[in-house]
Amino acid sequence: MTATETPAAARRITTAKAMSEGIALEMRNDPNVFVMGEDVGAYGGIFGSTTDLFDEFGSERVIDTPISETGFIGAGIGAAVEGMRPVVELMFIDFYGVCMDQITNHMAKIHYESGGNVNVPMVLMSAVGGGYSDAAQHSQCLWGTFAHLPGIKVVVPSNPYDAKGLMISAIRDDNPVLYLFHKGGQGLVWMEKNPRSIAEVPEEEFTVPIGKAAVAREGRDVTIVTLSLSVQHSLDVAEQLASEGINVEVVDLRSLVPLDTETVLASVAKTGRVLVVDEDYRSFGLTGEIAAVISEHDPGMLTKPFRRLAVPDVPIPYARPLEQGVLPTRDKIAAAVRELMA
Amino acid sequence: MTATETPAAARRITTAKAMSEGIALEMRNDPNVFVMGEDVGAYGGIFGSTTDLFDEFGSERVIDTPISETGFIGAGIGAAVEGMRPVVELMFIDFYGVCMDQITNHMAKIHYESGGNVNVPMVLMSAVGGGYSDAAQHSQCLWGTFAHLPGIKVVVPSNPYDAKGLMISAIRDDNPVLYLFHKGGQGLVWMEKNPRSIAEVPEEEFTVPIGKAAVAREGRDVTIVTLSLSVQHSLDVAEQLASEGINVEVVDLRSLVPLDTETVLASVAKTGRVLVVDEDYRSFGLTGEIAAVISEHDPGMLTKPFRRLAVPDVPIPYARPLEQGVLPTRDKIAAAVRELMA
Amino acid sequence: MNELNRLDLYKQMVRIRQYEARILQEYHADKSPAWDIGAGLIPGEMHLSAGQEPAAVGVCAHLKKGDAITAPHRPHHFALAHGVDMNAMTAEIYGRLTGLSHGKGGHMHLFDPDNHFSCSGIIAQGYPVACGQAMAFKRQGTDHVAIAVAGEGAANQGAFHESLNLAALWNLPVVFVIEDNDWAISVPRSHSTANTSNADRALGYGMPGVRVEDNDVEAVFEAAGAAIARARNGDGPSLLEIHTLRLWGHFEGDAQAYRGADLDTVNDRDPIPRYAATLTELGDLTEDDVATIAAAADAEVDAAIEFATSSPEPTAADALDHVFA
Amino acid sequence: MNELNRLDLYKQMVRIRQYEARILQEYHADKSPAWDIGAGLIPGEMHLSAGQEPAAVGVCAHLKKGDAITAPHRPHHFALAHGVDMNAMTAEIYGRLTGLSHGKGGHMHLFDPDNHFSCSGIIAQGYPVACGQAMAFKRQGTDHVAIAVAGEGAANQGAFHESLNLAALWNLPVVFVIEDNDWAISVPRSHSTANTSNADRALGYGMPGVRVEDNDVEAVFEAAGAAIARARNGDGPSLLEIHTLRLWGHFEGDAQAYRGADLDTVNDRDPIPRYAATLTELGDLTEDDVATIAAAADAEVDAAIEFATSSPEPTAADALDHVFA
Ligand SMILES: Cc1ncc(C[n+]2csc(CCOP(=O)(O)OP(=O)(O)O)c2C)c(N)n1
Ligand SMILES: Cc1ncc(C[n+]2csc(CCOP(=O)(O)OP(=O)(O)O)c2C)c(N)n1
Ligand SMILES: [Mg+2]
Ligand SMILES: [Mg+2]
Repeated sequence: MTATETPAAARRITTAKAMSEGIALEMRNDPNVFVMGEDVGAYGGIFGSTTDLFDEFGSERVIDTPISETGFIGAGIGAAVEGMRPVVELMFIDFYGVCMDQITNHMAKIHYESGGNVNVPMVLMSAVGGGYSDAAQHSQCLWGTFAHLPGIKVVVPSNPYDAKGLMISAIRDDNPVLYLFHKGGQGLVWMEKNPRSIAEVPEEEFTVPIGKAAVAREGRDVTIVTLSLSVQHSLDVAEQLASEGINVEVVDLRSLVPLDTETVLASVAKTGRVLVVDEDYRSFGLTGEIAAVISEHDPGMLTKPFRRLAVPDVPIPYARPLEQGVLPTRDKIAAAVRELMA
Repeated sequence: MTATETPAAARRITTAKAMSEGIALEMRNDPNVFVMGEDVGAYGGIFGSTTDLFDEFGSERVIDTPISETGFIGAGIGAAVEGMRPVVELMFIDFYGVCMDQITNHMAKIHYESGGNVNVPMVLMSAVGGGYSDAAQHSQCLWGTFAHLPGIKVVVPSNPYDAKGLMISAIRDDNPVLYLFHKGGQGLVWMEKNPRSIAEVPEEEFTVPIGKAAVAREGRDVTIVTLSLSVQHSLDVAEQLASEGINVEVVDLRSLVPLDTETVLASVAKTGRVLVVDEDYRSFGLTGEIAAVISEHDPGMLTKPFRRLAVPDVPIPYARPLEQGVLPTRDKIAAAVRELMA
Repeated sequence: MNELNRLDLYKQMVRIRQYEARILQEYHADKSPAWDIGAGLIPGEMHLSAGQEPAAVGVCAHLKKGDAITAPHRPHHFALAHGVDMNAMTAEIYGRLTGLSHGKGGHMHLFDPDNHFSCSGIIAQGYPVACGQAMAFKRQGTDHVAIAVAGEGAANQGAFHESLNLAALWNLPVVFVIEDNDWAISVPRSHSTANTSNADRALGYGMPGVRVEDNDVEAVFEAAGAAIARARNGDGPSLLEIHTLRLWGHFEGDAQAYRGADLDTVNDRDPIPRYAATLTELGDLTEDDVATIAAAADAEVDAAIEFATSSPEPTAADALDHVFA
Repeated sequence: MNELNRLDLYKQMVRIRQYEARILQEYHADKSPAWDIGAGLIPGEMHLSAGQEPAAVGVCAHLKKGDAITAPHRPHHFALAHGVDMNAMTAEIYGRLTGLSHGKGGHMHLFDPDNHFSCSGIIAQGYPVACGQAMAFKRQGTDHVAIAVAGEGAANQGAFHESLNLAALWNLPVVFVIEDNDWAISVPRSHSTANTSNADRALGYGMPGVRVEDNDVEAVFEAAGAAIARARNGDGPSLLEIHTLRLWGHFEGDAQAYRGADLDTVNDRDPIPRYAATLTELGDLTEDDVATIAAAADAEVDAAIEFATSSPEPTAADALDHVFA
């Protein structure tokens, strides 16, 4: 055997690196792509989403901004309207309140309000999630908030492969795409590491379609519908429960808008039992939407009452026992599945 | 019979007047109550919510603000923290995006973040809803957005009596209360009038409890769960369908946070058929929450699939046929009920 | 004065005024006896620009194809002065399929990508968008400029501040235009703004700021010319505050009871007869010209209304299109 | 200089520094070998104020019980200088039941209603809240003042602008303090701010603005005294920008690779040894005093850490309390 016939050692990278690699590929492909946000330059993004981009593309295409989210997200919109394809970072999704008007009344609505004549091909990426004691203003997921509002695609990768493929799809999409990445799933050296945050990812370009859920693990007893870091936790729990003879199917939504209701319904049709695991707030959000999708299709599909595990309707507290008390941890996921099986 | 024995002609007032009457009573009771917002002074509030207050209380207690929603809502919070009880108006709920951080990260969270040591006794009132061609940035309801976020009570009156009673309750509440009133239900002379927007309301103080739904009409065949102006429409439809032999129960939620799940479940237990009518966007909102409440209680309660009628996930369009096409009109409510009964 | 063509300025102002006057009439025509905001052929809010023509006309006289404008809730004068097609704009206001947005947008959401014109009903939020258009123009190596328009009330909104800082920091080809018509709905400038000239605020960003007093179209023309040339030459943004006049209510139906004595002199301050008098004095305009110009404008407006009212309406099903590209 | 007590200023600065130094040590102690943000007795983000003591100490020297402060994500120096109880604050940072918020808030959410002290992790959003506190003080007929603190990065946020306008318009007893430490995380002031002094921005609101250079506690004391007196006397708000120093990383764990040469001179610019030298020269301080003062501070800090670490932790069920009053 010659050396070239030996498969190269599989290349494993973190989710953070996968994101920035997706951006870099599109920046090389298309001069209209540029990156803008706080600390996206030399720093590489507080959560690593722009790692190495500044070195390759320089300050003209990887632009550090003032702390003016309304200003620079609005500027992203204006640039997109004129044919650029900006990738803009909002450092934490928790900060949406200082710039929500640009996001929801402009980024999301211009295409519709213009009767389809103006496109806003822009990616807004933002870090979500808790688990490291960053308290009430820096730990939220809030994807339910954005999925409720029309005009924005919302994608939420759970692993390095999807992170890269969804990023490339998002940049190429002619619509505004909100790309939400979980800090705890980035594979950062300075956070608790989940082995699923580092994985094999092809070096070349590839896309993951927006609007298509993935069955992350097949099973026949109970369906967990979930997304983002909770997919990693749910897979851990599924492995653990397999030894108890409980066969869990894990559906990774990957995208909330559009929502792949077919994959959800097919899984629930098979198992008859559903648990929605959501790190966002419990009420008026994702868990309810899944309940509606099922029960407007056929409430009789459910052989057991609908179950949801989400952040109870409280702000995220700081102290570890408090925060762990409200997050959908592996223990709580396992307990909820066991109850569904009882 | 003497004149005093003749019952006075029942006093009928508009929802707008009922709101401002509630505020006036509390302003007379409590010097800490004051009103602040754009055009709440001499103008009396764009939708009449502060009618006559300026004349009675003057510019020191009824304060016109600059167009600085973050500034003056934040100022309301600061004043509330120091023991005042501000009633602040955000002219249209659609403008939340320029001040959402103060609302959700401050007004809503300070009490919790302080471990219960700081109260924010403040009312934030805002106009919602469409139906008069005010297009995508001035016609939304968005109550689902706020109900999703912990720390704010959310009340939504549908008639003059509740408007006054909930206003007084909201001002007296030690928590932040978001008070959402539908423009089309205010009884304004310059909008399409629904006779239910003018009604008998006692002159004196009274309260309507926050967190308690009302069965606005009893029925046994089908439950309409709804709120705000859609209650008026649903009652109209219920009257119309009664002649077809369909007996509709209408549940007026009145408050989304806290949500009175008991009243909803009791009604659905009785009818087995539910239609949620919601002028907010369809997905990831109120309709889903009601589905979840029912199906986590017992999906078997539903003898027919869950039904929802809401704004499909599109921005509100301008032209009348387009807007009427997306709003939950009487015709669409009636059609949905008939289908549920088929 | 550079390239000044007084008659063109006058004609454009008259054209805009005749348009607004006609919309005023049509708006109310089928809302009698009482104003019902949702009724009639033109439903919804209606913010007309009568009295503010000097701002739009003086600024837009310096713009060329490819330059951008973001306008606020009161957009007609800038739209017309910037070359937005009157027919398509009118059809949009009437909610017709032939409208700029096929009836989806309405009068606060006029989008004409061909002329890089847009507007928004949210106060001051066009400012950041204009910065982004200017970023694109610069990156694309063009000499185009973006004009961001808002009222004096809007200058107290956070987006104003963030945009001025960004534009100055990044040396963007933007001109920020503030139309100071003394009122933000019922709130007078003195109750909204801590200082008397927003030109002073420009200094806080190291940016030139000019305030044009007296609603004088030629003064606007001159000041805007300098600011736009500066932006086009790559020398960065400026702020231009124009003291103008809200001749009518904030929106149609506004009784303006709050306005007090200010209302008594409003007609005396109308900039159009005043400019006509100036031009007549200069010998640039005769009484016949005045009539001819008005008639031409009326004819164009008539045609636009005719175009709009004879155009088909959208149907409910159309509402579901164009959420995503 | 009015009421100036140099030794008090020095002691307070040392007290804060010893506190921050100890938190730094404790924060990292159980996060080795590598920094894991969520691990250890003090988890989460940690923004320490070393180098910025002159700002807090110079300002707070003029405050009395009942005056309010809203601080940002970097709050410890202002909290301590304003009289927030060190034990309860430390217990909060350790997430204990005895903490200011029983562990719900954490280091960016210190609430001490008794001292009218609060903070927020969202940039510039304490500014409007301080305006509201000032409104209340005025309405209640007191002479209390509200101090709104934020960094130079925050001065480009919309809330800054809206607050300054409101405060000036309504003549509120607020002093806006900007701590200019040259950096907003990795972004230098030159890349965030179009002009060199935020004092200039104050002019745009008709408000006095002062910039204090060189991180000099006595200069801060003087300027703050004037601004606070002005507010207390009913003469309205002011802006005070203090050029200060971020001695350490933006948050702990920040390697500061972006900081370049600025980092080389950082220790030379430490305001505490510098002020010690000044006082020594003036004969106000001996070497013994330096040691005694440091020891007293250490003892207080030790006790606070001991109080915190020996306090009980909350349990999961506690998380559900205090959503509503
Ligand atoms: C963020 C926001 N706040 C409030 C409003 C409601 N509103 C519409 S126009 C207006 C007054 C605007 O005044 P100004 O900026 O001076 O413009 P003018 O109407 O005088 O042209 C207000 C308060 C809005 N559209 N957006
Ligand atoms: C609205 C908002 N945007 C961004 C952040 C993230 N962030 C936290 S601190 C910081 C830098 C603040 O810089 P500055 O105001 O100068 O204060 P310093 O940290 O230097 O004390 C940023 C960008 C935030 N907390 N809130
Ligand atoms: Mg105005
Ligand atoms: Mg700083």
